[in-house]
Amino acid sequence: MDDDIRIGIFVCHCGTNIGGIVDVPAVTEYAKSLPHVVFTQRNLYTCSETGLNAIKNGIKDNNLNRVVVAACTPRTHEPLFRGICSEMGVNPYFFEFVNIREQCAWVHQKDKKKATEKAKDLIRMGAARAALLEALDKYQIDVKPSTLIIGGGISGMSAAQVLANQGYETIIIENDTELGGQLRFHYSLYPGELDPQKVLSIKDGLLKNPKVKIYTSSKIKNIDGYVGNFDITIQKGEEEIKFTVGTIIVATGADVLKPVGLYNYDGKKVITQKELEQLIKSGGFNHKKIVMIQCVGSRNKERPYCSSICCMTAMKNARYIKKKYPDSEIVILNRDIYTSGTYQETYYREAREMGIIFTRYNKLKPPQVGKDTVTYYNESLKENIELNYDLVVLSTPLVSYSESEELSKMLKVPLDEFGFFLEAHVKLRPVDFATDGIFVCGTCKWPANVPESISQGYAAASRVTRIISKSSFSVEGSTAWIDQDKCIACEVCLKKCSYGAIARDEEDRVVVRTVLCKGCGACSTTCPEHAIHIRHFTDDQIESEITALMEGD
Amino acid sequence: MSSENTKNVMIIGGGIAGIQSSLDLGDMGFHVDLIEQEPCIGGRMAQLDKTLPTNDCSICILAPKLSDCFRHPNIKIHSMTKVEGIAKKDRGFSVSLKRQARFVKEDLCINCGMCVAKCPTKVLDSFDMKMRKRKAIYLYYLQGVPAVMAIDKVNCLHLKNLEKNKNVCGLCQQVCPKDAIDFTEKDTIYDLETDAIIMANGSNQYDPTPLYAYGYKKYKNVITSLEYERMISASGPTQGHIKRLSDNVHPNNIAFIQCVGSRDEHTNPYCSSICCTYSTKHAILSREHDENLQSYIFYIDLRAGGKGFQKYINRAKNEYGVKYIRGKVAEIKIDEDENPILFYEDLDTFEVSSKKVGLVILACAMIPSKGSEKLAKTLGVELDRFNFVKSSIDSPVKTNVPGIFAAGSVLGPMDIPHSVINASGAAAITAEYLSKGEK
Amino acid sequence: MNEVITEEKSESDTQFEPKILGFLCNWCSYAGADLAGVSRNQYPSNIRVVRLMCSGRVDPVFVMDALIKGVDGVLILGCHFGDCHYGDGNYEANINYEMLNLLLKNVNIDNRVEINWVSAAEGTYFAKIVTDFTDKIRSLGPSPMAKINTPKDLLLKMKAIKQVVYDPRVRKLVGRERKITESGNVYNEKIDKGDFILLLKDALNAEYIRNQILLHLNEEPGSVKVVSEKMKMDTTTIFEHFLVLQQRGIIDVLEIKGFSPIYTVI
Amino acid sequence: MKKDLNHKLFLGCVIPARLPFIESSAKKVFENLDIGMTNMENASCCPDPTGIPAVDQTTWLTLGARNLTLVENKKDDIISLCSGCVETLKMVDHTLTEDPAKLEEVNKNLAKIDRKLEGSVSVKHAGQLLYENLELVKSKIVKPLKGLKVAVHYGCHFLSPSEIIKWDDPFEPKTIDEIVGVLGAESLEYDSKLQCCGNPMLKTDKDLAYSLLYKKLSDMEKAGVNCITVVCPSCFLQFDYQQKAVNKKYGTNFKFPVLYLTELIALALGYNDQDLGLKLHGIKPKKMLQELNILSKE
Amino acid sequence: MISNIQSKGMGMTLTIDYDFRKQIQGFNLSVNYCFQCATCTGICPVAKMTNGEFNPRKLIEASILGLKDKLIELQQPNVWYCLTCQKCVELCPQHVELTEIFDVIKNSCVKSGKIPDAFNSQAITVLETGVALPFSDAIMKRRQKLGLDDYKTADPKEIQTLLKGIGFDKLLRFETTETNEKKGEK
Repeated sequence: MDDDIRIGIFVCHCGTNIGGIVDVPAVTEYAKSLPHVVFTQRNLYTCSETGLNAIKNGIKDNNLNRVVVAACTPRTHEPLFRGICSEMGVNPYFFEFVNIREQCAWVHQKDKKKATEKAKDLIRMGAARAALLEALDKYQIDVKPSTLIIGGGISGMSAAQVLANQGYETIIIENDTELGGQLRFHYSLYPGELDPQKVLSIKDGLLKNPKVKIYTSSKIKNIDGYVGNFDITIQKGEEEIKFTVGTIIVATGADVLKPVGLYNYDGKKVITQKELEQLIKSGGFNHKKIVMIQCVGSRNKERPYCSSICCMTAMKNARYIKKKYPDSEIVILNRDIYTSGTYQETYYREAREMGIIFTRYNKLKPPQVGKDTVTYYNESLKENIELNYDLVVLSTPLVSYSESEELSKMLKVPLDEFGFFLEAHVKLRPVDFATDGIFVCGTCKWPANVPESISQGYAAASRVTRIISKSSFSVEGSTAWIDQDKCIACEVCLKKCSYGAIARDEEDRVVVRTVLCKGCGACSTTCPEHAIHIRHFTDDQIESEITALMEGD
Repeated sequence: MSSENTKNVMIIGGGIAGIQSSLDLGDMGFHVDLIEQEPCIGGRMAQLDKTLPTNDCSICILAPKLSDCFRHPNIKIHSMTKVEGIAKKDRGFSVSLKRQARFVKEDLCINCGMCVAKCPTKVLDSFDMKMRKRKAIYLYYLQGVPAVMAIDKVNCLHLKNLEKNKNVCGLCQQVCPKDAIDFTEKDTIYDLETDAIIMANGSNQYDPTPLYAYGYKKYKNVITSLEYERMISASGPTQGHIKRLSDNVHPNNIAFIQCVGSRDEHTNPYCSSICCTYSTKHAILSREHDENLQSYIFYIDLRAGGKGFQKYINRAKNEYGVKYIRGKVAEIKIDEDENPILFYEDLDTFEVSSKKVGLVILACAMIPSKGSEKLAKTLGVELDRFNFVKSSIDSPVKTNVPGIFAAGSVLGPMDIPHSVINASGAAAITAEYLSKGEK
Repeated sequence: MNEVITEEKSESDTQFEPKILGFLCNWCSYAGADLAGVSRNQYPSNIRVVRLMCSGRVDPVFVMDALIKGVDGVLILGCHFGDCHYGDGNYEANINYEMLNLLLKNVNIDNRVEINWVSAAEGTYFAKIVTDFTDKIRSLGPSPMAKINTPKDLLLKMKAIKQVVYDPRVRKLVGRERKITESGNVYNEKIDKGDFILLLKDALNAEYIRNQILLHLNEEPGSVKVVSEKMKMDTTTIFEHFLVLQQRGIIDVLEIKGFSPIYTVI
Repeated sequence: MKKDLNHKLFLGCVIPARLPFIESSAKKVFENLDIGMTNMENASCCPDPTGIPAVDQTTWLTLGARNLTLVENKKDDIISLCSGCVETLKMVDHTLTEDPAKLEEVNKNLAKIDRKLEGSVSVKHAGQLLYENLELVKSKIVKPLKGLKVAVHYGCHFLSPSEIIKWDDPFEPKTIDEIVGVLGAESLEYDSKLQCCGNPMLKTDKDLAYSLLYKKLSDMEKAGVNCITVVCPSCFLQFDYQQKAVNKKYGTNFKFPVLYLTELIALALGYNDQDLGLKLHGIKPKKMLQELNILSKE
Repeated sequence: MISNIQSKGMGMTLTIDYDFRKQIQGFNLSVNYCFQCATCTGICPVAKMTNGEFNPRKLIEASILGLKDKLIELQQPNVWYCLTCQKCVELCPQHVELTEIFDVIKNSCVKSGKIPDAFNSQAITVLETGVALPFSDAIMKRRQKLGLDDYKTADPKEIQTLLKGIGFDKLLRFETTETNEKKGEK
């Protein structure tokens, strides 16, 4: 297409919606007078088949290379008109939308004259911008149909299972000697007293599956690249292994807090729920008077969060003991009982029915664990009560692994203040990172129980499949690019980008990884050297609208 | 698998869960039929003002997903449609659907609203919890998708009289610039072949009327949390102004009562999971509407296990002056100005006291949606004792029927993140199920 | 203030119609504006909207450009904090606005630029914001920049400000400092910027003076004394800035007239 | 209800031995409606659900069970004018049918007096029986109680525990109000309508019993009633005889006549104060009823 | 009134009496279901009148923990203040049968000689006459006036055999004089 600019402007009546307020004929007439405008037309409904054909013919007959439609909001109809343009061989980014319905006719119904004036201004601005538009292409990158799953706990394994069964190459890396994660330490799972081995059995499926590669006792050494092509280096013992994957799932799990220095914790007479489980598992349990303390090291200043699984765990163990030794006396000291959900509340009621005592202590006057008695301030009576015990069990929260820090740096994804991984959006993108191609599931994100961890694993798998089920990954055309002649590599923009789209390349230049860029423009706005340009929203294009605005009357 | 996938998945319910499953599967290349009984998709989330714990505007984050769904080449939205029956095929199912007549041609309507302006019949708007009137021809909600009108035949003058062979009104038809109104349209029943099904037909709010001690419906200033949600929504019936329904006066203090119809053997024994935090949200937003407004939240156990929830509650206490009172309100009475008076024991002070407030919000339990028992029966899906879809710990989104999966609050009370998570989860499991035997 | 407006409204046909420029982000405020349309919320027709993907794209240079060209008011609208489609573009917009606001105070134009947050659900609120802003600008009267004969020194000052917001040093400062001062995350906790603002103030003030000096010297080489008189400031302050500019190698001594050196821009 | 059962009237202690006029009004009403009703002889104390189980639950169960043995189940049902008796008998019946072990234990004791309880017995409050025959009552009204503004006091044991009593709603009761309405009188809402009259508290703390009663009386006054209707002799005693005590303690001047439900009905059916012995009441209703022309002035 | 009882034994450290707890559970298991939501206290007319000095919720918590001293010896809260109006039972979201549980506590009070006079004398009348209110001659006359046929109540002997068989009489105090001394002890 030759580079002299030929703009066609189509003004929509939208029945009387626009036509009833804005003097469309006058506006169309005015549009003719604008620079580069070679063709104007008004349609009853530009979005109707007739309207669309009118645009096609307009383009054909006047070989237009810029199309401006003045009608409703681009938020609903832009894709439609862009489609028509590319159909006619006009680059979709040569299309400009002017909103004279939602933001003109409909909101200035009382003053037709002014509404018409405004419509003219808006079209003038649109035309000016159209003249400066550049042709852009949706950027395509090849995607390796494979996934690296960091962490072989239940969440990671669930993700792996789904992906591998669909025939995608799946690599699991686990720094422990075997798969299974925390689940290995449980003797049963609430609410059904289900055997963890049954859940862990998916492991066998993975070991057999030819699509799955498992590296145990291994660590991530380095991660580079971007969605579709991540270059991974891992360390297994002495040897270094390198490979490339299309996507990454972070499933490194969480640790149970060791309550060192709390409530005379000694690992013998005063132990954690996790230790109790192992004690029961090993058959070494024989106690009669058990006192459990909830919220040990959580919901306090240091860790102002509820670990959400401790209450159920405590109940599971208490119920097990009570069933096995009906004459045992179990008291669970708590601040609030967290049994949120359907079966959970029933589980709690049954536990009370069995005779397990739940009683509330005061956060400010925590229980005193003595040699063989626990004294606590009963919140429901406001009196001190003394309990004999031969075992105290502390319910401690899940806490993030310190290794997460290092990993988050390698992946360039954020952690929250407690060291848990921070997803792209708490609600609508719960297992995504802002960075394309990297996902997160399980307790490395936040404390979760087994079913939650599993569904998060599935969810991550789903998000991965979206990408690797296609041979290529296409990216929005309007992105940022850095003018290397101007760039002084001050890296201000690096911190600005929420998507890790700006980085240093092999020649140590600061560049935009177009694949990751979402074109928001935050980097450009603060680039000291004005070296960053935003395609489709360039400084010139925006300033041209301002200039055009002032050229009126 | 390639992006040209020949498999079909039917997703029942166009709430956030159904939408998420649709988008994921659509992107994987499956053809998705999204079944929604209302005129627009969006579900409960569309009714919400803000979402917690970030307090970001619900419709702002939902709307893009709505149009993604609408525009997606692999997703077909069947609005105003319900599942009637199902037959097992050797591979997959044949589902018979009933599409309720819309009387507006979806492909023609441009949502210009001229018909609404002319329509003479006003009807209580169920989307706005019946706190505002809409017309008999209406857009389900302003940002709704598909963005086309619908006529409810129960209230439309023309349609009502048509049966009596009288020809009245029909104004909408006269003013419609696109001739989109079609009074002759009939309910249609059609079959659809599909390889797998995801149940995402969501949940309802418990109706607290039987709890006489709280006087819902008897007292105008005792309302439910969903009603309040609409009230504080900028696009809601009061443009986001907090008003007492008795006298439209702005209250100075509000009480939020937890566990209404939940953790209660008389009604629903289970914990509804989301109330402690959404009431906290309500209290915070109330304070943002009016910095002098005092909120009280009455609770039994404070349950904030989700990400950032505990901090959210701490913020409510410290920055928004929300008062949390441990103790379940026993009964509510009113004074001559219809101010609710709450009777309770404050478990921190042991005061057996009464508190007069301007407005009471009942944090009502999440219960299975109306149709869900019938639907489950039709599909042969097993429900738990509370009539939520029964799932197991080790396969959280599977039902007892192979090829039928579930997502969102149809599985039990859950918040948006959990719905989205197991919606994506269900999508993955469905994809896995459909790929079996291929490789 | 309200009374003023109503008085103005009374003789509405002859009243001044300001030109107002609006920068709207695509995801919240533009959607809010659309909702205002769908719900037929009426508001004054003075505003002309430039749609951007994110309010974070609003470069202060654009705003200065518009003001110098004679726009009577500029309205920047983004998502509420926490709502930003891109995470925190609206924080960027806000900090840039604050910088701009500080500078414009020097010429009493600050009240012609406003930033605000509108969600996709706030059609009515959008209409209200636009109405209020339009009335405010109307009550302020036409922008001095819009007049045919804009006062020369004002024009120079405005150009100086445009150069300040264009200046790499300032942009670096604004660009860097925020991340440092910001403790916020997606859970949108408030960010305490107090100290940073003080820091910024000084920097901006200095650069503002220096850029004025440059513009004066651009017109004609001059001595510290002459420039100080033009700028109605004491010679010692001006002299310090001359030195800084000289160190930066932007200006240098052209000649010595009598005892005072005459500087010029290199 | 099972039509074929013969009604055995369980009088209990308070009514026959303290408030015979209630008994007579009830019998007149049943007669007038010709609902067959015979006294249940050889009955002991029900026993009082507020007093005896507090001392010893087994005794309460056993003695209650003995009373149940006095009727033939499936042929008779027990009607009582006393909410306390109804509650006791229903609860004993319920407990023993639910819990065979307890039944066995009870029967072991009953054996000592050659009695045995087998099978469940139907127990019903007279108020319930009359509500079920409301149409019949309506048809017999000769003297609508126009102008009578009634404070209905349901009392606790008439409603609760609802899961065993299985009658009216404990927080939204309506049956008695409906009866009152049918009689042509008006039932007025008042704040503490569902609160206990305080009678059982007399045993523990008189002052508290009075303050409970005081609360109710002042709420009734606020509502502007001119009489009180009850369905339980204990409540009757509390309202009719303790009003003076309350006046004495609080310096108030309450003078609300108290009419037992059957007395109210009897009036509507045309009986006069002589027939009903209204002068035996603590607070005499006669004057008030005459002013309203419900009783003719002689 | 109750306040002076309240003041006793504050600030001491209590211990759980598991046997007493079992005893209560034995009579009525529903005590276990309580999760201390305080609905009972909120609806209790006596709690309202005494601003919580009588507090059904505390009674249940104490029962769960089997705090015998508190319930029986100190009687705080004083269980005898329950009206048995059952409002709490109606509302309790966990179906705790408070009134019956309180009866169990009262029974234990009686067993340890702590029976209020009014209850004691009522019980004695029932034991001796079979009814709570014996017929006086005056009443007989009134009944005749009202045309009521005389009404035959149970044979007292039969009732005594029955109740003594259960050991009801053992629980009662027949000389009211020693009452006060008994209170003094313990």
